[in-house]
Amino acid sequence: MKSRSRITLVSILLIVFIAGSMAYTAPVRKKLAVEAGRIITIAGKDIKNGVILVEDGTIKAVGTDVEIPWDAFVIEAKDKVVMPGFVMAHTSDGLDRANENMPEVPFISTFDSIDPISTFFEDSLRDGVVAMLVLPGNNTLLGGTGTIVKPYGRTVEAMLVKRYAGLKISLQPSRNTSRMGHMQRFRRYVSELKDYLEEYEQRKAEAEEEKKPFDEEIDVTKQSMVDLLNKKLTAFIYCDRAADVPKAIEIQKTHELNTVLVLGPDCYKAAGLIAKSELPVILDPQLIVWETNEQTNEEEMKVIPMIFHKAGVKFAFQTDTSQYGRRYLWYQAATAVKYGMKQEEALKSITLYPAQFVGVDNRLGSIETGKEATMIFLTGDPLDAQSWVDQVMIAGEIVYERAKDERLKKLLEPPIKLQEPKDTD
Amino acid sequence: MDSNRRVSPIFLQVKGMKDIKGIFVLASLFLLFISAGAFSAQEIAIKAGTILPISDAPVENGIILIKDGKIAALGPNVAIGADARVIDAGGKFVMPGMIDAQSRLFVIEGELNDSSSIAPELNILDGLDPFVKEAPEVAAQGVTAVYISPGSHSLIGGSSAVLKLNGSMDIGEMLLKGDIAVKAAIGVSANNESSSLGRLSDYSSIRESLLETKIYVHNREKQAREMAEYNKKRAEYDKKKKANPAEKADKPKRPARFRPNPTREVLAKVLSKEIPFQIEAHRVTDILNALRLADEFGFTLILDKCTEGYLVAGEIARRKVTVILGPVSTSFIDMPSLEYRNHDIRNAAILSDKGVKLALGVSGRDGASSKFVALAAAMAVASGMDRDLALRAVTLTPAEILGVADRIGSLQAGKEADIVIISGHPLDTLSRVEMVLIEGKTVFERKDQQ
Amino acid sequence: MKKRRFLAFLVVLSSCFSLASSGGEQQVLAIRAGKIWTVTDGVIAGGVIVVNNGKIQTVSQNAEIPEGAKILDMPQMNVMPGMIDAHCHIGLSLDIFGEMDETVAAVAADMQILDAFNPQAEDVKKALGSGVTTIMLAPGYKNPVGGQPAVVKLDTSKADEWVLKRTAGVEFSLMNQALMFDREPTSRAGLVELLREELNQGKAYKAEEFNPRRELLKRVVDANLPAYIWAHTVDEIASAMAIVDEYKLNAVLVAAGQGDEIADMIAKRNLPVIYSPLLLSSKDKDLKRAGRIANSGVKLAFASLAPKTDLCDLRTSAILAAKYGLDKETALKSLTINAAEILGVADRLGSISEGKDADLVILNGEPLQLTSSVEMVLINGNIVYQRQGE
Amino acid sequence: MRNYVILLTFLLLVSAFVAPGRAEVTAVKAGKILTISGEPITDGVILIENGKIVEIGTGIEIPEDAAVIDAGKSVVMPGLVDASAVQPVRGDLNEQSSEITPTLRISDALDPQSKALKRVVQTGVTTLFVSPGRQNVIGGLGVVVKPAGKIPQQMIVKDEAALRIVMDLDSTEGNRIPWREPPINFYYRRPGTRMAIIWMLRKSFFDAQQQADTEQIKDPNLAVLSAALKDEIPIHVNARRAIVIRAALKVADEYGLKLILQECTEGYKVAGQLAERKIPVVLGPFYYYPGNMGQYSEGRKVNWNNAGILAEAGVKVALSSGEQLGSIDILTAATFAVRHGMNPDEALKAITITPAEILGVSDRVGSLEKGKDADIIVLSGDPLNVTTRVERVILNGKTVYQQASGETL
Repeated sequence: MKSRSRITLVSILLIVFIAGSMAYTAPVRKKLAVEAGRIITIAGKDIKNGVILVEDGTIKAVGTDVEIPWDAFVIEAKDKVVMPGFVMAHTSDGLDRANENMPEVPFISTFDSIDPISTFFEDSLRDGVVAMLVLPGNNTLLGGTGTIVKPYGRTVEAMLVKRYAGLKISLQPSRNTSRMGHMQRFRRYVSELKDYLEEYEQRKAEAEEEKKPFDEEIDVTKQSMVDLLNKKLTAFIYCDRAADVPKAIEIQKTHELNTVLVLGPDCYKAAGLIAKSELPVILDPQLIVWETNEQTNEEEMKVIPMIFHKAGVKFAFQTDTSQYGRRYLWYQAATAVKYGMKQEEALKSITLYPAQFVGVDNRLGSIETGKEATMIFLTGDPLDAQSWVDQVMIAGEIVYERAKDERLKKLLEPPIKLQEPKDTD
Repeated sequence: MDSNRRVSPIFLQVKGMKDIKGIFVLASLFLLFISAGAFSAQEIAIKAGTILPISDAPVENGIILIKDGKIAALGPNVAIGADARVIDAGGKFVMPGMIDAQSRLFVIEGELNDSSSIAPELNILDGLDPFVKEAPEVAAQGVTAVYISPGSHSLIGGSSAVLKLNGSMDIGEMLLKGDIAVKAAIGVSANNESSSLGRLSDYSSIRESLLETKIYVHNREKQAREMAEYNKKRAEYDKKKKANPAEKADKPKRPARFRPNPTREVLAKVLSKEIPFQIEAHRVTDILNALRLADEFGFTLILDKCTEGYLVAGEIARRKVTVILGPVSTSFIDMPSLEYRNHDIRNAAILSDKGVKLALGVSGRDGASSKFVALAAAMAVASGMDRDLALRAVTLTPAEILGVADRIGSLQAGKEADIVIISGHPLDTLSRVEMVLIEGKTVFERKDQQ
Repeated sequence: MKKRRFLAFLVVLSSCFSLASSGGEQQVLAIRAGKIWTVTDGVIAGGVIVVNNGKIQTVSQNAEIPEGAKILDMPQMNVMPGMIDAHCHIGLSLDIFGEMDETVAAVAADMQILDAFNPQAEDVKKALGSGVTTIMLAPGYKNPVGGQPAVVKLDTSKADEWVLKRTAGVEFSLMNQALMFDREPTSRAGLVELLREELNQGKAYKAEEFNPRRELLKRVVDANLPAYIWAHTVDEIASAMAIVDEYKLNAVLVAAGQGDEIADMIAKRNLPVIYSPLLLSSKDKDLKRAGRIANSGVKLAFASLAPKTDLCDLRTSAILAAKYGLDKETALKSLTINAAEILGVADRLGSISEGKDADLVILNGEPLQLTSSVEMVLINGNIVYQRQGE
Repeated sequence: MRNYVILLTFLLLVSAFVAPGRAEVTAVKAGKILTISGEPITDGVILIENGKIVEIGTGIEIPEDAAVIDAGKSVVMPGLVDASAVQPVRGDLNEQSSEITPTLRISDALDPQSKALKRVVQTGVTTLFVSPGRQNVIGGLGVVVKPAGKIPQQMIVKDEAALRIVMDLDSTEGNRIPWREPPINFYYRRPGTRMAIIWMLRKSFFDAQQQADTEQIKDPNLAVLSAALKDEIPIHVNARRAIVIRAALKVADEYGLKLILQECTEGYKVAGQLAERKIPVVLGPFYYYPGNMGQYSEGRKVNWNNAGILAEAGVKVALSSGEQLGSIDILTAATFAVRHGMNPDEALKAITITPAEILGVSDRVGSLEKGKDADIIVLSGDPLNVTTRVERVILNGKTVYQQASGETL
């Protein structure tokens, strides 16, 4: 407890400090020109010694032969690698609690629970993440709706990218229930919802018939599920184990939902089914699972991203804080590359693909003319453990500078040399 | 055989795939190809030393002809097409694939029941994991179909299903028939403690829910009548209106909408004999209670487990109630357990002698133990059951009890070609399964390790 | 087939009457059977066994039948030696949650299982019907040092002579089940440490200091009393072997489920194995293990661990093992002579040969046919079980 | 394909076990050999005989009967040494019946079939230090093992390699103070505070000292302790927070013990002292905010560069997996240590030779030198790159793991 409050205090100060410093170092300029040593556009080929022209926070031009207007403010990054910021397509961090106790609460929203000063956002910014979809956790059948935020801003409103994005469905049965009951619960909810809509339409029809004014609104507790059924929302369906995947696909088919599958580590067994269904996928943070070979009794390493890659499935990575590598999106991508995935593809699944899955690819996910000027400046190759995020630009505004990152200094430099107490006895 | 196991799932995945990496297709097709006879299109002829059709008398040196997954002809002299693939099982036995009527295969540990005690609307298919590894081992012992029903920790656990072990990893592909029966359990205690009061409450709460269902059905019909009434009136009203809008006519009132209740709907099917009611009962009292319920509500009763059945064999026989009996030996379950206190290995023998129609199940500790079906039958024989009946009790009888006898359970023209080729008589435990076909596809072929 | 059984039944019936009339004692009995499975020297087709005063006098193709001998004539039947269950817990009248271990103290060396045995118990009578004539009555595996198993014959009618060995050895357990969260030991390392301590004490025991427990352990350390060591998985067996090497014990492995992984080492130390019931496992991999162990030269016997599995399934274990790679002869031996040798009663039991006890099982089919059922059981030449015809 | 691969690996493993006696020569050719002890060798060859390295360097002629493993352009380095590895043990890691169990040998409980071993070897670890769990003040004797062998006796490199002492609060876990109830089981008589932990430590060493002064020792526990007093058995002390580390140093001074510190989350605060006293440290797993990390919540004041700072100050630093089996292997741990400021060479030493020295087995493992065990790993590239993978693991001259193409599917 004590420590957390201390951390939060520090981070408040820090954010205030950063924000303050921003205020005069890098005011939002109309015209910007980034001179980068290497630009990883994701959209197309990498560009050596290119220029990115930014106007009012959107990219006007990218290339080597872009001539810089006289009035543009030039950002020197000749020794840097510039690429679009990372996007988290699914996370439940940054909330006080991820799950509600009730099994069916589609009406709640993470928007009301996101904690702007949670260190998670600060860390994410430091690690080059520029947008994340915060969804409820995996323990609730109908968990609620999500919120897309950027990890920068003092209030949720300031952080907001999209308020009403995605609805979380979890097929993992909650304690002392079974998968049978869980599925039945879901079916019953939907059938009751459809009954409700039918009656609603009926009442509406009657009202029209009798030329009465009809002002009845749809029940707020059902609204989000209704939106899900008419494709206004995307369903993020969590599959705990491979056995849940067929059911998720069945749900998607029967109700024709926009669906993204959020997979547990066991789901690689169903890679074929998923490929057939052509649904987008968010992999579990654990990318390597071990399986005992029945014949030889040996342990075999299963590299999940490779299995899906070979099956032709389009996926995005996610992170968790349980292990220090895993909490970096770039590390997840690097792991995939380690076992034979192409670097371009790996990078796509931490930038463009997640942006597509959460529906912000019109703004984020790549460096293209017309997209938002949101990019990160790296000291080296993105998948090299030795390279750091040096600067982060969100919509043409530099919101993070490593040189001014007090926390990072604290975490890396030795404590101020004070006289170590000598034992006196 | 390995390739065989792996192939079929890949194949199933490939089938529907639109944009697929060419290599992937080729590779899997190639694998498919080497797993010979996987094409059901081709005509297959099995020359057998002894055919045990189960439905009829054994045929010596007979031939079974298979066309697109079904048995086309069977007998001592059947004409074999020129292009037919001939499997020579000379000197070997050929029999229909066996059925484990009390299987736990594909079941996810601890998920045979939900928390609620009366839950007939649940479906076992939602609780299965098709990705388990045991299935091929079981198929390799000549078991081609398993019957899986919910557990005994709920009074009414949900509906059951019969799956085929055709090596698929898609429940849909494996499913032979769903909603076979609604599973209930009387006097089975989760934690080995049992009281006569507990039994009473079990019995009465099942009875109560059946009674409520009767009421529910009554209301549903009443409402349906009202609705029809309303529609008629409404039609007239509309006609009038159309005729002359000016005329004053009072608009009929729409009756309250009827909310169908899934729980009751299922039990209604049971009462109308659409679905049999499978009641697990061990002790005499429980068995008698089950019979009493059947007498009162007239549903089709299947007695499950029926451990002390031999003590009331007459009662069971008199009512022509079918029985899925198991385990034959207490070695299959964890002893000492209260329900099995008076277990007697002669149970099957006595019941069948009394003329009860019974199927033998393994009801083992785990999924893989479904492979012991033939073993269970042999045990029953050792304790006095008739050989033919015992063999029938793991093939045709279960198929009949579960209502899938039109498709599996015996070797007859028109039935699905789920066929097992064995080196010796199936009841001789030491004889080895040589080959297993399901709907004409080879799912197992023995490669000699020695 | 029914007819055959009925016939046999008649024969049996008649003969019993005659036996009964003359009390069965001091009585010469001749059994003429279709097949005699002597185990030690092959199968005799259509042979005769002459039993005199409870012992087998002669067994051969054409032994002449002495005057006044009662004759059991059953040409359809197979005769085999009474089966020996090398480890079971029957007759202890366990209730539902019954325990066969005194788990209060980790070391219960001086407890004799026979004191808890009820010769009149229901399951003892049942056991006879399964063709088992001799059992090793053993405590369970929940104590590091479990107590003293006994070898008894199941013909408990006569008060004397059915107990072959009151103290057949000492039971040790290196299984994880011997660990308890609130009793020493709680860890595998602690378990091994504890056994060392006990054995060291045994070693150090001097005759003048009177201490039955340590005296017993001394006998174990001096290897004149066998140690029956429960060990299932590889690490358990490994620690067992370590202990055996350290103290030069005369040991027998009980359970030894995964023994096949290191079968060669077990064979090298020629440790016999009392294998747990095959029906407890259902994976092909596990079912093959028993065969692998025996085929690498380890002496194998089977246990039913009844009531954990039905005593009838002692034979099932052997048959399953044979199905999964054990050769038939060894399978049959493991039910009879091997078990007798492991339990140290081979001089009296385990085969049909001159001079041995007339403990015979008569089946209506071959012993390794699961479908063949036990028609009659004799112990010391007395019929103690016969199957009712219907 | 996969079956084939399985078969292959299986055969390799079999070959790893059969007939270690015969003297067949194996030669490993590699583009780059990191010997750790000396300079890197480019295009070098390693000759292996009877599981030992007999030749290493450039321009060595390979006997024609030798089996040649051509690693091509790959990088070859000594097998990694994990000085605080996951325990391949089933069940409880501590004997809970007492909090002082010096005689407990974890080697008695090793499980050769353990999945953990089979996995860890695939991450390039060829030598592990396995010690009793964290829940006793004096837990018992640890053992150095190699992850190959069918029974423990075949795995052990050095038994009784160190005595485990835990001064962190873990050793109070699960303990209850009897309160308004009779103390029915032994969880009631174990320490509940750090005061008690340290007191028990003092007491047991005091007793040992007393005994040692008198005649030969009866109590086997005290025998072990006095052996430790005489520096015959090294002592591993778990201490995360600076205050605990200082306490450990105090006790060490009182009894003249030579310590090896484990975890040392706040070691950077006392780097000077540790360097001064030449106390080596085995750093545990690295966390961002141990505050959220359950049992690691001690030592919240992390410094990501803990390893770097300690090494800078001249402390002998080993990086370990902290008795955990995660997807993060110690090679990656070293990589991240470098990211946070450790010197690359130091980092590589910290997972090879340094732990070997700390465990006292540097005569056999930890570097590629003539006469040492042929524990070699072949890497696809620079060891300190996260996209580098372990291609092959050679243990005692036998390939025990090979990363075949397409294995990942």
